[in-house]
Amino acid sequence: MKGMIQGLGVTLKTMFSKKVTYAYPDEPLKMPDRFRGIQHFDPDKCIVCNQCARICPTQCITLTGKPNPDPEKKGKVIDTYDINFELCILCDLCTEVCPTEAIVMTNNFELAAYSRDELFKDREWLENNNTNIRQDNNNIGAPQRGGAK
Amino acid sequence: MTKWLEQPLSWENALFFTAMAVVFLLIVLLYVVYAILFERKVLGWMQWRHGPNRLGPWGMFQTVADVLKLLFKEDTIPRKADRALFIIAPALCYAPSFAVLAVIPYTRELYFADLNVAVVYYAALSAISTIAIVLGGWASNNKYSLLGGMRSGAQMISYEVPLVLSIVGTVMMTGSMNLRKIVEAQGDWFWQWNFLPQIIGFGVFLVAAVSELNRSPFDLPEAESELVAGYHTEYSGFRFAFFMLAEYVYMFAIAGLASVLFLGGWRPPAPFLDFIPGIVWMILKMAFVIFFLFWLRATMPRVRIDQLMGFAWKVLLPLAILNVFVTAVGLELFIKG
Amino acid sequence: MSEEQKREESRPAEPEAARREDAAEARTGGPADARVENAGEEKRDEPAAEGGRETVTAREASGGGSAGTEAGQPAQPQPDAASDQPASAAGAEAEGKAAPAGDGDGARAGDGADAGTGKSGGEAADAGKAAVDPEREAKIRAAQEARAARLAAKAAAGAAAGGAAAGKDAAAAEPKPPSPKQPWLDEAVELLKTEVHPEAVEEATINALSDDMPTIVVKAEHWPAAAKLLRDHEKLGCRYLRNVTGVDYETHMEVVYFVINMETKREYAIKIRTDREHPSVPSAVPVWPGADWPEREIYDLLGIEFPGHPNLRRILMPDDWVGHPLRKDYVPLDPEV
Amino acid sequence: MIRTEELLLNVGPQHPSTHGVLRIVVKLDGEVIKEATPVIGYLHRGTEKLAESLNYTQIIPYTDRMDYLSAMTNNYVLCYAVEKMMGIEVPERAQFLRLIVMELQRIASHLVWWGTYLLDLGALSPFLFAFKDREKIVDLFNELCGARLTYNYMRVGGVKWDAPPGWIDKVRDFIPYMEKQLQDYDRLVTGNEIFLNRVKGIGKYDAETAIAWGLSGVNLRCTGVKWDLRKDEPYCIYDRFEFDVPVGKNGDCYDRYLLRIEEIRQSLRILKQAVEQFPSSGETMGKVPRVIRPPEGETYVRIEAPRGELGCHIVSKGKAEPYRLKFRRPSFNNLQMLPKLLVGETMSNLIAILGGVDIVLGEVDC
Repeated sequence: MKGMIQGLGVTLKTMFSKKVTYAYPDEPLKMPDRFRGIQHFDPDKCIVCNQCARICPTQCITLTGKPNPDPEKKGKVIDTYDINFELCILCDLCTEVCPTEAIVMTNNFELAAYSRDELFKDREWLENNNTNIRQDNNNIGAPQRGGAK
Repeated sequence: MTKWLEQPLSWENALFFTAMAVVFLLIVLLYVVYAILFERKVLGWMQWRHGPNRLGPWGMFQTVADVLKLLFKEDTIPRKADRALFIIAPALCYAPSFAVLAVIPYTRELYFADLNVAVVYYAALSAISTIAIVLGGWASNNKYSLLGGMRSGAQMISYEVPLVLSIVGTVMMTGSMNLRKIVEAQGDWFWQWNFLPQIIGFGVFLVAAVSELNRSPFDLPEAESELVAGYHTEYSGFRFAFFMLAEYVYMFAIAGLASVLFLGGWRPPAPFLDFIPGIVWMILKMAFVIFFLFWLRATMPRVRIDQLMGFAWKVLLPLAILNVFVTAVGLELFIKG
Repeated sequence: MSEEQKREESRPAEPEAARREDAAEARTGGPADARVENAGEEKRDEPAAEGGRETVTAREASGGGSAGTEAGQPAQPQPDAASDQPASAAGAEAEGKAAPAGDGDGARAGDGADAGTGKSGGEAADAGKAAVDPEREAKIRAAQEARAARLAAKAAAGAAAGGAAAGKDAAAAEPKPPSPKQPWLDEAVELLKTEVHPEAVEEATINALSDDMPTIVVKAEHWPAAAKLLRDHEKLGCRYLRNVTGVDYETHMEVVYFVINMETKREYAIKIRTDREHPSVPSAVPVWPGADWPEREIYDLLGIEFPGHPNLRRILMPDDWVGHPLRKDYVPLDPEV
Repeated sequence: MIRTEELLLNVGPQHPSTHGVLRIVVKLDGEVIKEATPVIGYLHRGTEKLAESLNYTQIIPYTDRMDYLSAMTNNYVLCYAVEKMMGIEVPERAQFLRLIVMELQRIASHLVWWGTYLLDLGALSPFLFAFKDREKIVDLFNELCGARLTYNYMRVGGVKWDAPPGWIDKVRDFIPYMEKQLQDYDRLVTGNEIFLNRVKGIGKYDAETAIAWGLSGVNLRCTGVKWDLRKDEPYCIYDRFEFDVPVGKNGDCYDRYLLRIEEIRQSLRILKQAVEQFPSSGETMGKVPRVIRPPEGETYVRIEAPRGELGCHIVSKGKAEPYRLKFRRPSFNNLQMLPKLLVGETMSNLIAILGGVDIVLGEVDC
């Protein structure tokens, strides 16, 4: 009988103590800086090195580059860049290997959609998903920081 | 109500009684709506969270929304179910629970029937609900509900006995089975109420009542983790609401009985407090008993079926009989001697 | 580094067309699967070498691939640049073959190339380009020769680095002091020879990569007796079977049992080899009941029969599944996964 | 004569208390179970087949999803195997971070087990208590590596993220907080008589059967066998901390319950020492070659995951992808003993025993 009464005591004590739940839909949830949310893409930094597409475990990044429009500059400029968020597992490997931090994680995570094709985010959508971008990207995988080719 | 009851039956006082019954039904439905909300809020508070608070201020319209939802939901009848029994079961379960409320005296004058066999009346009617639950379990032609129905049948029957036996002590003390007389026989000060001399009876009554309601430590029939949902697995829509309604109205009845039999009904805990009308005290005591049921539900794990049975016959029954014996000896020594 | 990358990247657009029509006419039935699979892999590495990063094993793998030697047998020092010609030719043809869907594990690698796991994809296009653009080829071959030279030097120095000890256990073990677990190994081999059967043991080595785990290769038909001995002999007493793994080495299948004696922490890895056509290893369930499900999993995923197993059924795959997924030559149901 | 038939009942795969998509076909005679055959494979994602065409950094996110309640230990076992094959030296600070993170993960995993086990037995509140405290650990992980469940935190040769400023102090304050909560748990549940006779003497087996069936973790230690890989085959830097391995006596559900609660206390003890000796500065990534290519050969490493001995057997052909990658999953081996335990038990005992064994279906099906 003693155990039961102790148990009742604990629940009664909890009844009067401060609640721990937060009202998520009303107040937006503040995530720590390193939180891996939906990616933000900055096309001018991208050198079309294909690293992110190569490292992605679920192969959900598809990108195509085109030769640089103004003649004197060498190299390529990104043309289309889309991530298929049906497959993306937000594992942050793409931002890890990107040498120029063109692809960066943001802190917002609302990805609910009514139809599957809304989950194909194209370049321009990723570009203006620029709210609360992550500061510290720590791309240890990037070539200049000894990352894997 | 006394003078209305003494008059010979005539058209207008029959009409008056039906009106009173309808008003009382609405009050009880209102009670059920806010008891469900109160239970979910209390459970929430006891689990570090707020409970429903999105519909209306503090979630007031939550249960109203649930009831409306159940109204609009399509209540399906499984194809191979026994249609007639499937339809009757919820009604058969709800009707006795409302009939039982007539016999409980809420204040000195406010009561609906002044039976001198009130206790037996209660026991008889609540047995009909047991049959309805077993019927529901069998009729929905689903393994899980069959198991749930069997279990609840066995549980109800084996807990009916200690429930009634625990009341015998009080009845012996007051010498009558009429609930109004039992309340009047209790003293003015709260320690003169029946629960102190009848402490064993009160304990056995509470445990048996919790099991009679199929609630927390004894909620075998709708043990979610084992039988998915017990006897009302196949019920949906308003038929399911009937089963829920029956459970909460029985809780109302048990709370009423407990406060009348053991906690001094409408009597104030101390004589100088009697300027507050009796109905307030009655409501307070019933609220306390109902809160205790919620409190148990938040804390206790479920008892296993064989332990449940063993507990009824091997522990509660002997205790109840012991209580009767002790009361008899007590009466003999103190009152008569 | 990045400008070279640009150079290499600038070419993928044009060869796209070249590669597609390659794929069409190169859709041969494909010689022995192993060949395709080897070529697929070898293609993956050859471009990796070309990508300007020197890697230890890339040369070995491509040398091994084109010479069609045992994949398992560690490739000896590489043939000189002469083999380069067939390698790049094989590269082009293989890369063509990699494009067709649904062609064995190679396809898996090929899909990798197509769907732009990129690295090999980018290089594959590059190799295709070399076939079309002769003056580029000279520059690539020069780069490869330089790399081969550097590689040979590195391989020679490799032994000391430990990491590159690769398969040559025996050579590496001499310079190091005989590992502390050597006596355990000899003792077990001794016991197996005397108690079970003179040639029960095919091979006995110390696996340097896994904390000098004594590894014994036992013949399949002596395995039940050896298992009983391992468990019951008071010196060995390995009563705890910790893991059972099935490995498909393309030339043969292998089941590895890891057993340990908890008190003396004496641990063995027992390997049993069977051929690929109808692989069968006597079950260890009579000795260690714990082998029941792991063996069923190996049967389900690799198709190795376990005579003596109480109920050998599929465990992970649906019962009507065709084929064994973990085999190297397994044709996946829908290739574009 | 009344002819009674046996009732064939499907417990699962969609069932509130099978901890995932496990289906048990139970042959019932009344309430007593005659025969139970578990059916698994509903969550089989073919991780081992996928791993054969991914390089090692890409496999790590897949290991998170194997035992989704203790992703850190899965990450660790893969990195540990590759590091052992390539002989990579993991720097001091990374070792400490890995140890702290794994012990926090063990506490979080035991909390989830505690909450759901009590929910199976009918008590509603403990589940919320457990998740309230687990939320604190998950927030710590969220600050450290950016995710709440699938962390993808460890890399071959070290860890990806260094501890943010103030993180270690948060871990330090978590320890006394958790100890206080454990007293609440004991008062709420451990003494409760209804809980005791629901759990005492149920699902009993002795040390001999446990060893023969290859059980590991708490399921093995509850029978009195003192076998904890953190002590018997020390890995990471476990040998620097002293903690004791709780061992049960009579191998029933109640012993398993007590052991897991005791293990939470021991983990807190380790954490306390680890936070004290935490190096103030240092590298978090060891010297790792550009492309990770373990030398040809095979290795089998094993660690003590919250559910038992988690092993990783890699066969490598010297390429960037493993030739064959096999995980020895503790829940898979612990589950195969279930049919033996269930014969003759009642339905509610089935739920109590299944909860006591603490399996996670993501790991069983892998």
